[in-house]
Amino acid sequence: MAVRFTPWLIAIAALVLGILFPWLKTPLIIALSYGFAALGVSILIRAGQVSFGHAGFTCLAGYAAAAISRTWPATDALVLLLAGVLCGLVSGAVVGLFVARYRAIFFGMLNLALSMVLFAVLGKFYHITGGTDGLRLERPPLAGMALERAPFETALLAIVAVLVVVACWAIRRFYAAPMGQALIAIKTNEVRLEYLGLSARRVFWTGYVISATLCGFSGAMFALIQGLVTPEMGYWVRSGEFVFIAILGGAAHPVGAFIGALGFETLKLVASAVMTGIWQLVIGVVLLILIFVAPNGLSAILVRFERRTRTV
Amino acid sequence: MQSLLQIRGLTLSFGAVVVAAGYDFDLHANERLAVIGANGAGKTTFINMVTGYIKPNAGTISFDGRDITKLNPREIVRLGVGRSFQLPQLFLEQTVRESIELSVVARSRRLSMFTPLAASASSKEVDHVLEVVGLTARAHELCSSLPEGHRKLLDVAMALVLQPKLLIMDEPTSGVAADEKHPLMATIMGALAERKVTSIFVEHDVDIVNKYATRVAAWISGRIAADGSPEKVMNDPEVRSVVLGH
Amino acid sequence: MHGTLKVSIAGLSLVACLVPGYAQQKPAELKIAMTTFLSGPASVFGVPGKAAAELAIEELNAAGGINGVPIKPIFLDEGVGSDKLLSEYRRVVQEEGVKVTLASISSGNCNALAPVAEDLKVLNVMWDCGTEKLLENRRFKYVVRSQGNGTSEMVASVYKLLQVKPDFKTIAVINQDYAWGRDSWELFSTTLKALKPDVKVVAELFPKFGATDFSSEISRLQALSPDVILSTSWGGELDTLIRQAGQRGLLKNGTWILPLAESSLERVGKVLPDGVIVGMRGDHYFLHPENKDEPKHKAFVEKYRAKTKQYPIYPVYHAVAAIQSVVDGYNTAIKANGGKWPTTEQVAEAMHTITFKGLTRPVTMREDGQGLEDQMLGVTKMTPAYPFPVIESLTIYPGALVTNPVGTKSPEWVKTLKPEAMKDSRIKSF
Amino acid sequence: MNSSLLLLGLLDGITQAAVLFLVALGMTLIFGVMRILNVAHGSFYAFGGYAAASASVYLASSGESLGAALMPLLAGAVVMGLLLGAIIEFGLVRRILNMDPAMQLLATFAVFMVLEDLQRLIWGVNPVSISAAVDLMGTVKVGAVNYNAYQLLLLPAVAVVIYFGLTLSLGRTKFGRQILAVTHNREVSMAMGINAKRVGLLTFCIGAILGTLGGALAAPTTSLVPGIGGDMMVLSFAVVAVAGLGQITGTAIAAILIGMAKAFAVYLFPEVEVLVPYLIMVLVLLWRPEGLFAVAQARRV
Repeated sequence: MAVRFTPWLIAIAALVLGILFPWLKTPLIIALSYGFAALGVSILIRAGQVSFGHAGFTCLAGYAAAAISRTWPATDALVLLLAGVLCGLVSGAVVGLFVARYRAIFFGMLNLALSMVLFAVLGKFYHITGGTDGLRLERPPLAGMALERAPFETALLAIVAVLVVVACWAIRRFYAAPMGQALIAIKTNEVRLEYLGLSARRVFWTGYVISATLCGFSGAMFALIQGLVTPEMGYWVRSGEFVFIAILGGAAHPVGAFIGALGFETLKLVASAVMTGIWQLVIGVVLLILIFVAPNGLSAILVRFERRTRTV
Repeated sequence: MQSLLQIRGLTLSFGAVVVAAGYDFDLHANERLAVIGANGAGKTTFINMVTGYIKPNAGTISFDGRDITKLNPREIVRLGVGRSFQLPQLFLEQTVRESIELSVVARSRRLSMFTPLAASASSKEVDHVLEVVGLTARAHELCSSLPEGHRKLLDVAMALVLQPKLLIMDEPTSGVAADEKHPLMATIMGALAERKVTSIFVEHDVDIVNKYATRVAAWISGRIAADGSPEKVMNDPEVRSVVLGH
Repeated sequence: MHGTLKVSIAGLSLVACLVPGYAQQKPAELKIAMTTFLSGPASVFGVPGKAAAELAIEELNAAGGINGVPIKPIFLDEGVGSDKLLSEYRRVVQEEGVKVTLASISSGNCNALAPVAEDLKVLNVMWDCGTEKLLENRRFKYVVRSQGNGTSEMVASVYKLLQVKPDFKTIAVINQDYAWGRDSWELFSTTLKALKPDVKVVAELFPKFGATDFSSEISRLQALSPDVILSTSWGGELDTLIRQAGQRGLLKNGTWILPLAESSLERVGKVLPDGVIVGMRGDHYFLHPENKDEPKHKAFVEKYRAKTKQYPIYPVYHAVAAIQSVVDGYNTAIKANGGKWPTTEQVAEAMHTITFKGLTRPVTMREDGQGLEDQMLGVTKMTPAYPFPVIESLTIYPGALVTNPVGTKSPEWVKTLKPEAMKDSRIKSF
Repeated sequence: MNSSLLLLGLLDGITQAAVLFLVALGMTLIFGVMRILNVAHGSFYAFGGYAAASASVYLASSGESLGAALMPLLAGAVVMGLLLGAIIEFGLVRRILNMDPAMQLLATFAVFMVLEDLQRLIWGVNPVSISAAVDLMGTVKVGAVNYNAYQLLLLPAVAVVIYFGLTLSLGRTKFGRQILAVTHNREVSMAMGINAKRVGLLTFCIGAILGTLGGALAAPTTSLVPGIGGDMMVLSFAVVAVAGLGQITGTAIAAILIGMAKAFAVYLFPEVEVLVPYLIMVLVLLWRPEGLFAVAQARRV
């Protein structure tokens, strides 16, 4: 049961915290938007593949949202979010065609390379992309209403919170469905998958598109709350952070990504508050410990707990 | 009558090693062919070529009157050729039942992204298959936890579920305890008979060959040295000396 | 019934109107957040800025702060990248109740933070960044700049270049690839075209922001050997560029013009040959021909040297000026508010009217929030007095003369410049 | 201008390729033997650079003679390389050899994060530069262009020496053959009685030293700032990927290729310079996933 309710728990907790301590809204939204990207990454981890380039998709979506709202300043925030999602979907579908053949390190490398190309392109061509300074986007209207900062943040927080629950439910279904199961099979035995008459490449492509789509949403949401997109969004270290979050949370259950994201952001806040300037060090150490102590992540613990309670 | 599997001038060599010396070969429906031969004689390579895992240097393979020489395993499987492996190829992180269910779903080739796996495969069929191969008790264990014998069974079962016209089994009884070999073959052959599936199986155990094969082909260093009824082949002098080592 | 309702509504609205007026008690302290580079190549630039701010604030608080209210500074590192900086900025304003911010050094960060400041209704003084676009493209209520902008600096630079080297055929530029590097070059080149149309641009190089190796660029510049080489780079990158160019003798061919190099002189020392045109983004120089012996200035230079073992560079002057502007802004607002502590809104309003004096010539704030800062440039000369080049044959260009009028866009305005402008009597050479 | 442009691009390319090669070589060597892609390898470069800088401050009291300027670079690199290599291999790498690649990547990524901040803590955030060696060696004039003798002659020379030194010792020495054996097949070589642990440790240290050496040699030509580790990581990564993991000669060629491409970009389309290495990487990976000089193996069934 534990797992079933965690998404709700997270959503409600986020809302309550955000309303009690308004300054927490921004970090919460950022954390949860990271969660969506990490969820995308963890889908691929279930297929045994690690991408060190998925920040590229969040970055692309972020820039898409920014570009749109700069060209049509009246564009609604919801439309921008949708645009981000579509951007992730389409770019994922296209890139997926190329990378779905690759596995293991080659897959990781190719994704990293592609994201770095994007990173470099965005950093250059200053007159189009704003170069390393990135693009600003003024706060857009939301659902037709022009909102002040505070209500705008609250609204975004609400949207993210709801979508956390939705995403967890939907991806859970996906994991349980044949396609999701076939995805796991890619990790253990592609040959057999082919000998069942199934195209491992197609299965993996599907997973890739879904993961990119989630990243797309993450990027657009990040752009909205930040009001600024920079190439940093797509730097390989950011991709690494997504992988870290995915592992921290664990791929056993979609909610893991969000647990991981919250853990990551908290860690970051605490580390940068308590021991200024060395949050990376702290996170690195935590990650190392994790790899040996809980390689399957936090959600795995939840799931195990759930299994036990079920069997008892 | 037109043969189910027709092979002409099949040639393949890895550098100096000849694994297929341009042989012809025909298999007819409802035959149960046992393939014998020493290790490295080219038996597995033969299967790999027929199922599209390796492409021959020359020659043609046609199945059911269709040229499959250039097709990949997936396409060949879809035409009705099932295959089981010398080293069982299983989904180690999934349960026995899930593996079967996935195979059942694979037959339709439509992978839903939303309806649960269990709901997408008819549980009646899955139960039946588990019944037939005697894995019902272990249905909810992870494949990685199965003993070799059961792995072999599951490996065959997953191929069988696809309802192939031809099932090729690469040493179904190797690595299986001696006293389990016969029951294992009995189960498999029973299942095959039930569906009237033509079959090829690579086998070293002479008794099993004599008991289950309607026809035997002996591979010697990349060519088919003898082909025919079990008696004939088993008494072929070359086969006796080279393959059976008498 | 109706009546009372009407009355109560009226009452409420009345209260509502009055609230800002006197709801403001004097706070125990005034929190000021300053964004500056504490890490990365630019920190050679941001750290002095911080030191200066600390000094100025110490002095101020020792003298009783702003009408009895001490200032508590909070420093944010621009080196962490603009999106992390943005989060930090929001945090200190929303969580720690910062009322005034000084942001930033990097034009990129100014662009990013200014709208946020306007959003959060916090007074933001752009204390060091050069981008002129911000205040031209949008009228801000809470955002002002206590110093000159790219336009004034680049126009002055072109004037100085044409004064020192009136006839040259070719020019090449090597700038940092971000807002300042790009915009400053656009301004410089358009100004140059307006005043000297026959000049040919032979190379435009924009190595990435934070680059540490310019060897290929240097080879190319040597191959082209232009008459003039411009770089508006600054901080650690400028040091690296100068050092690497020096190692390969590039500084000796052609005239170099480095409008921000005053801030690098002490660090690069002898590497920089005589005859390089350098600027200081304003008239900020510890050897300022008019102010160098002024007690306030002298005393500060002493204190600063005692604290940092370095001579003050222009970010130091900008930091002091920015804080001075805030002080004057508050005092003016307090006067206007009848001695009561003003709202941020009132201070922001005042900030658009004041004239304040930092350590060098005074700066006048315009209604668009842009400060009119005089620009000074000179030419390097090695003297026995210092282990690094000093700047001689200085010229001061009045801010009013080299800044585009309110409501005009810089790129258009500089096109209209005429060579006569360089003969203006208000320009003072030493 | 074109013929001279070609020459200049060539020379610039070489100066860039030398360092790139050293760092990438370390990365590819480690992968060859331990099958681990060390994400923290870029940090070796950074630490090498800083160590060299510190060493030259402490050791070279008088940077008058060239030796006095070069020695600290070497010393700093070797000491730092051994230190990092030994600690990381012993403390982490040998314990994750049997984990799945995802975890391995992540583990080294964690190391990268830790090192990034350690570097900040130890050497601060202000740019560090030591140009003694470059100044002492003076310049070489090629056409209108002055090159630093240090960059144009010394660095490539070192790279060439190391390349031949390594390839020869791999073929000729006992330890070299052991490395090759482990690279070729860990299990078998262990069965043959090779102490894979020891080979692993030594290889990792050598790889680390190559990384730190790259940094140390680059130090006099650039200025050291936070973040160079991360950038060098992707760059050497690109080289290794283009060459094919574990390919020594390939790495040399790839390094030159990328170095040249970057240099020519500066002359022809300066805008795309930073893009070039990644573009090459992507194209090569799409065209030949295993890289230009590696061969793919199929799974046995």
